[in-house]
Amino acid sequence: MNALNSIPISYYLMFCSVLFCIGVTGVLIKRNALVILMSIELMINSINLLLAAFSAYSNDPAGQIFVFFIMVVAAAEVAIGLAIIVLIYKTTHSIDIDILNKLKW
Amino acid sequence: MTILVALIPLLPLLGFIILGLGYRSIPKRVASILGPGTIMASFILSIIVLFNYLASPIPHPTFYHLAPWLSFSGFSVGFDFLIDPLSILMMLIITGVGFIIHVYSAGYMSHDEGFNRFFAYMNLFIFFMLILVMGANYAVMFIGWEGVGLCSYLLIGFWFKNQQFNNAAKKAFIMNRIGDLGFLMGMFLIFTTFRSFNYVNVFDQAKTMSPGSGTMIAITLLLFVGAVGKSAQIPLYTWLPDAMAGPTPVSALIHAATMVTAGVYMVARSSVLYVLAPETMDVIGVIALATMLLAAVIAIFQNDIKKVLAYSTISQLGYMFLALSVGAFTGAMFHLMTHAFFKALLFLGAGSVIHAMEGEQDIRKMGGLKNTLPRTYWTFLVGTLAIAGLPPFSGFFSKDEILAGVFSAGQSMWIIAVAVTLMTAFYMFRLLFLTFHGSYRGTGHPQSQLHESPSMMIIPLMILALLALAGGFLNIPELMGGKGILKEFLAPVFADAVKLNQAQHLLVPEKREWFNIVLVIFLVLLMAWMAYRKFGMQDAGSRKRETGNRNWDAGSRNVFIRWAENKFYVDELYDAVFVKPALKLSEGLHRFVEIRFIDRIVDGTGNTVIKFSSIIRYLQAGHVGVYMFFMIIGILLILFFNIIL
Amino acid sequence: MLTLILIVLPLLAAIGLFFVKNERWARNLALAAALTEFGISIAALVQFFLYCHCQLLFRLDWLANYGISLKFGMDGLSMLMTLLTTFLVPIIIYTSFSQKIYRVSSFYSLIILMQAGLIGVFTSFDGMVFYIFWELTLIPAYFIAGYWGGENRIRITLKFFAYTFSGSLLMLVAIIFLYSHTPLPHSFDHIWLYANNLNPTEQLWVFLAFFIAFAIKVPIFPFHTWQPDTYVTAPYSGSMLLGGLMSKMGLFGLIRWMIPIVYPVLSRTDGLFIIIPLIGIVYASLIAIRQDELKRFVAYTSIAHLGLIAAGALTLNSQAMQGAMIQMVSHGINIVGLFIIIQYIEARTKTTSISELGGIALKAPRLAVFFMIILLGSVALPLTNGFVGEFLLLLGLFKYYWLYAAVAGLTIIFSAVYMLWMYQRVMLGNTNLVTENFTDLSWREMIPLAAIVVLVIWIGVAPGMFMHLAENGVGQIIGVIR
Amino acid sequence: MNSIISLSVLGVLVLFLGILKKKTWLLPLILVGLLASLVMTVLHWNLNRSLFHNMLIIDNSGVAFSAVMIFSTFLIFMFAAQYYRKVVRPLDDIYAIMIFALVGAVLMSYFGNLIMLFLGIETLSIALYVLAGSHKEAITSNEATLKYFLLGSFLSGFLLFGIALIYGSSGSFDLYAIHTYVVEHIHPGLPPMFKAGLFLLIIGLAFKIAIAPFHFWAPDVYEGTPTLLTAFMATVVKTASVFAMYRFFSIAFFGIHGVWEMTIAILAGITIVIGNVTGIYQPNLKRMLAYSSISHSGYMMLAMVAFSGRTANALLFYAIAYSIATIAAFAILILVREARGNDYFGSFNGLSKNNRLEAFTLTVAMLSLTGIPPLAGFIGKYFLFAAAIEQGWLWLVIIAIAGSAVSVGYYFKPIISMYFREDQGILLKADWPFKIAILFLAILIILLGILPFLVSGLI
Repeated sequence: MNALNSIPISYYLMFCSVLFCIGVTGVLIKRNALVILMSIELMINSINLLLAAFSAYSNDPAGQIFVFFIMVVAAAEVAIGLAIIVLIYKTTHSIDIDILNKLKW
Repeated sequence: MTILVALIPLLPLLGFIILGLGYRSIPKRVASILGPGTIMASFILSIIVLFNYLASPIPHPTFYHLAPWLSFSGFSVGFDFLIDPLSILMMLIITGVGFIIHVYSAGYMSHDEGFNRFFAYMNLFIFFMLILVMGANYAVMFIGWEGVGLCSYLLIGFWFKNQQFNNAAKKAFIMNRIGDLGFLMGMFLIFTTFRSFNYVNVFDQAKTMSPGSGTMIAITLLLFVGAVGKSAQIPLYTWLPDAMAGPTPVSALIHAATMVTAGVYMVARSSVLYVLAPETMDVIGVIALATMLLAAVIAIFQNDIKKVLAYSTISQLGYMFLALSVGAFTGAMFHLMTHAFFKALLFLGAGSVIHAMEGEQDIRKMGGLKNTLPRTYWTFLVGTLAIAGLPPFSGFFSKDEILAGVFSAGQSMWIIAVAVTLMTAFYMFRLLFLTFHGSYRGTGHPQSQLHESPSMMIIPLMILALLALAGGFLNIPELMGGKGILKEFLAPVFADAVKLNQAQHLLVPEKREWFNIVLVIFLVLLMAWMAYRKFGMQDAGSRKRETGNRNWDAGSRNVFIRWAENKFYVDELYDAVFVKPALKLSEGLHRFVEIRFIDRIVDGTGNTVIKFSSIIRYLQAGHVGVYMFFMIIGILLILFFNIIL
Repeated sequence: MLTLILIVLPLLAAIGLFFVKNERWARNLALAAALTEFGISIAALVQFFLYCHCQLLFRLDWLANYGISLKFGMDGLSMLMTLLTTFLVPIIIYTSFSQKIYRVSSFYSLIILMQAGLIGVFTSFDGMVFYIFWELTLIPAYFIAGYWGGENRIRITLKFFAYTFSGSLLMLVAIIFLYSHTPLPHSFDHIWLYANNLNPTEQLWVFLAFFIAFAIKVPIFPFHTWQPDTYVTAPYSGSMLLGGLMSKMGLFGLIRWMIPIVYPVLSRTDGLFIIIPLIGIVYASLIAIRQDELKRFVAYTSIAHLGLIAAGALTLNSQAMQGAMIQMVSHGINIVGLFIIIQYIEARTKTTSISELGGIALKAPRLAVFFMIILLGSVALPLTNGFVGEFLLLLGLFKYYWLYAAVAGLTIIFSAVYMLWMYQRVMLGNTNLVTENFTDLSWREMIPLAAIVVLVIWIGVAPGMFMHLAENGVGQIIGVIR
Repeated sequence: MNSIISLSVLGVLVLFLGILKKKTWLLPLILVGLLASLVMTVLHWNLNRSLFHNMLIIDNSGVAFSAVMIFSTFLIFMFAAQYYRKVVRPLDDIYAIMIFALVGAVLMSYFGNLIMLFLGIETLSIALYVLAGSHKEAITSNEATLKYFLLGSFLSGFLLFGIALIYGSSGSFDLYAIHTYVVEHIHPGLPPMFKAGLFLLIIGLAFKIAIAPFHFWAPDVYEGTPTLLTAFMATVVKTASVFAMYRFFSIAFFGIHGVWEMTIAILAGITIVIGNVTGIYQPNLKRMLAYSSISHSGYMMLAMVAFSGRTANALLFYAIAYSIATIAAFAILILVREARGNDYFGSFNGLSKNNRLEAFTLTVAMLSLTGIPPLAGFIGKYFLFAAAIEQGWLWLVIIAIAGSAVSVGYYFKPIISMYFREDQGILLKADWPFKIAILFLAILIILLGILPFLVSGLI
């Protein structure tokens, strides 16, 4: 606990924000659906960490409980996501997101 | 009495309604009774009204309120009639002459299939004309004012198969409308100044106003614009000659005897206002002189029998306005009356000639008709002498009175007036001689086949001839030991005007007056003689050498004459200055302003949106990456503006 | 109560008609409904005169917490307009019988629906309810013009709808804005709206919003370009509804809703806004001269006439307003008459191009007479309905500023020019191939024209009753302004 | 609360029926179940209480909105039979997932705690990802689901980040707790971290509501998704998210309009412009409806911007008016697609000849969406405009009416095709419950326009 407290909260904030931004950048620059999925996971995990930190600092369990919720939901989301990607691969034999632009304008 | 007075205009209206509704079913015989009958009836009624007026111990104008018309709080105009000497005189002229002409028409139009329609229109015209003169306020006068315009339109275009006639009719109506706008504005100004349209109220208040005030001048000028349109003065006179397209009785009734004199009546009616605006009087004088001169000149060079009479009408109307401008209101009315007689007579005579010649109107193709149409000839001669102003015919007295008035007002005007008198004499005698003297130059039928018109037409001629002969005695000037019955009769109407009249008139010694009279008579006779020398003995052979008079043919060497024959190209001028530009403008506005500008702006807005849409939709590129990119930009912007700033 | 019946009856009739399958039934029912409506409006008129001109008021809360209430009533103006509507609609329906129409039931149910909307507009005394009915009339008009219309109707009617709808939206904003500036508790009741507390700039904006909305509807130059095309493409009944009644909605709004609310703008701008319709008068008259398509011709003439009415109303001068109200009635009657005649001509000659016609008067004297009388009405000859209104309008304008009257007075000359020339080319002259076997009017055809002509002359000769109604209407408005 | 339970149970039941291969019982059961839970929801009226330490707050606005959503779902299910006529396999999975999505939506309308909000949103979204792709063999469907999934999870990341930041600064997920924090810190001013959280939260919801510039998914996904489910997306999802946002502004962020109103206003303006202007160019009705729904979310933001006691009412009415009109439009769309294979405006030509009822319904729906009185859509718009003008957002209202004027350009396309263009002579075949449903919708639209006080006075 003390070890945790010895690091100021702002560090956590910085760190998580950086992680989050890395995730966002990954989503933006990658064209591969799987990689994008992973980047999104990265974003979510940075948030988890942030929440955990906050709850630790404010001695309030709610944050950490919320983290569990997020994990569950994220898992579900990933499951769906992978299913979708498989589906796409079946039809297009590729998981490049730019192939799919029938729907536009 | 009210009923009687109301009946005077209503009877002709009734006639119109009956003839109009049954214009197919009613047989001609009935129509030829009904048409003139109603007029006769209202003529008799008018006479009763006259005696009723004279009979009353102290003759006074009477005011009849028949029905409300436009009336609400603070504003009331009713169908009101005013019976005073002026309106009585006009009523008598209208119904009297009208009746005679109706009778004549019954003969003249007998072969026309539009017989009933014709009488319906004629009755309607009489109705409106009576409304015009009987009305007790300007609004009611305006009803008649526009109504007679309508009837003249209908009757000029009576033979509507012919588009030329229709054009003439349209021209007449539109030119009248131009005048009417002026009249309307005048009315509005009267209302805004005096808060009433009633003659009595208006004049009573006007009397208190100082002469020459701006409003007064404006009012009188605006009203006069109306008169100019209606009485065919410069610049709105060109419709009258074209109006001859109508049947000849129409020309006689509307375009000679009654309607065209409405302007004169209106000015005389508003004499109080006019004497309070000397400037306007001068304007009227100038226009009158110019008109009578121009018309007379043109008349000399016309070869259409009706056109000559038309221009002479214009110049005679000029006479009347001249009289008004010098304040000789009685003289104007007097001349109006006598002119009604002899001009109607002349037109009907011309009609009889045309009737005999089966529609031929070119006097160069006539001649020597006095043997074939003797009665027509004699009556026509009376008319000519009357208009030429030779004693003892009516024209002499009326013209003399006007000339006397003009002389006392100013020598220069007098000289022009006399000049016009002489021209009048000249072209009238030219007309007479070319038509009736010399030898027959007709192309259509040999002279032997020509026949005198039926008595149905001749009797009216004779009655009118009688009037033209005797009409003058109604108002023999004191100079000749007369009492001036008409003057006394009309005196109460013009009393105020005479009292208020500023223009100082120099006293003219009797000797001088006599001299003038004799001089004029002598010169007129001279003119007659000249005309006889020139046109009196044209024989058939001379048609080749000089059809009528060669040097007066179009394309002759003398520019002035060519211009005169072409009426100085005024019609062409108007056409070029007003008609054509208006049409061009209409085209241009529609094609360029309407379609290419206003509508294009409207459609443009719509098209711009669609264009914008066709561009903006490319934002929806279809690539997830792009969407994410835009969203991130959005997020960053929002955070930037809200957190950093 | 009668007022409510006047609105509800046609609504029900319209719904009922929609389901009538049999064509003949649909026709007769529609006519019957319209005539009943006319009868009721006469009853309303009687009641109006009997009971001290009380506004036959009906009031019912609708959205109480938003200050909207169904408030209907009749003052002189509403009465005049209602009578005009209930008089014209039967005529329009009757004349449409001779037309070839498919989907009869929908056609007539739309016409009756439109009537309901019109009466709602003319009798509502609540700003929002007024707006609702205002829009309600637009839908039937759009469908009538679009579904039964002529060539490239789709583009034209969509333009018509979008244009007028945009104008109305402006008005909507203006009304709501007014509402938020009414004394507490806010309300759309006309008295509240009259008693608004806008500052001068807000007044100007509200004025502009209203003015544009109404100017588009009337239409007033330069917002008129939708109108000629629409008149041409719409079926005759549609053109009659548009020209005879819908245009009056705009003027009505001008008089009932715009002037009493934002009249200070008019006095402040010192007649600036009167110039716009004045330009319109001259402009439209000039254009009308050279139009060859009869409906288009009528469209332009009506722009000119309506411009005069608008100009007169904007002078805030009692005579002019009185004239405006009378002239609204007269114009409605005359333009419908003209459209009926054009319809008859087209039915016989299959053309509405002036240059192809001629000499009809020879073949059809009856038609010629009716045409001439209605024509005289619209050139404002004394003793016809046109004159009464135009006279008062010009007088009012003259009082306001003589030059305006002079310019507006040009219509007296112009109307003579274009009307007579048109008449000459259509009716007079000799017949040609198109018109040589032109049959005269049958009695059935004469009935509506006769009704119209009777009114033309009645209003012209004895306008007493109409004057009285208009006076009452003017009283309401002037009362507010003073 | 009951409704949440009952709906969940219903979903499970549906799945069981699927296992038992009782295809024919499916829809009746669902409709009855939905009605039942609708009743249960309504029974919560005026019972204002919060459950599980403010995890769920049951108040009238929540009840009303969840009722609206359940009702919309009910209507959509009315058309399910017609839509899936040709499909032989039991559709229990799809129906069940729809119901679960509805549970998520209801959860969103009751949440009193950010955790509940998150759960609601995710339940809804994940279900929708599946539904969007439920047309497995159609590539457009695949594309739709992929786009929706990627963008959705991406944006929910931001939402979460926002939640985290708010939690970090306020130290709680509870709306009221956050409100107390806000009230304390309103002076001297909220810390940037909190503000950032607030806006990220708003953005997360804005994505679900499809507010520009977070609207890009809507047109593509709508077009690709099976029509029946598009209707669900366009109505239930939007309603739920809008209400969630409202709940934030009315409880957690109450009293700090100054912070967010201008942002929302600008977003609303952009949304209205983009939605309406782009809508004009669309060749087919489905995509056009997508843009229409975008523009309408813009209009709803008007009510947010002009936040007042009446906002909930205005939003509720607008949501209802919009939902029923949109559902009606989609219903006709289903028919036309079935009969003519596509939904380009051309395939509506002459519809009014043989299918008067269908044509009439679609016309009413379109007019209502345009905002023509006396239809529900107009009243809804009026409430929004009135609120906005009273709060002095004149420029925004001007943009809004300009948008409405433009919207005539596309809402009238189907009307013109159905009435003014010549017939193609194809007859639409609809079974009687379908006909009754659309007639009911048309009448409802008109009725709400004439008697708006039925709804407008509720909350």
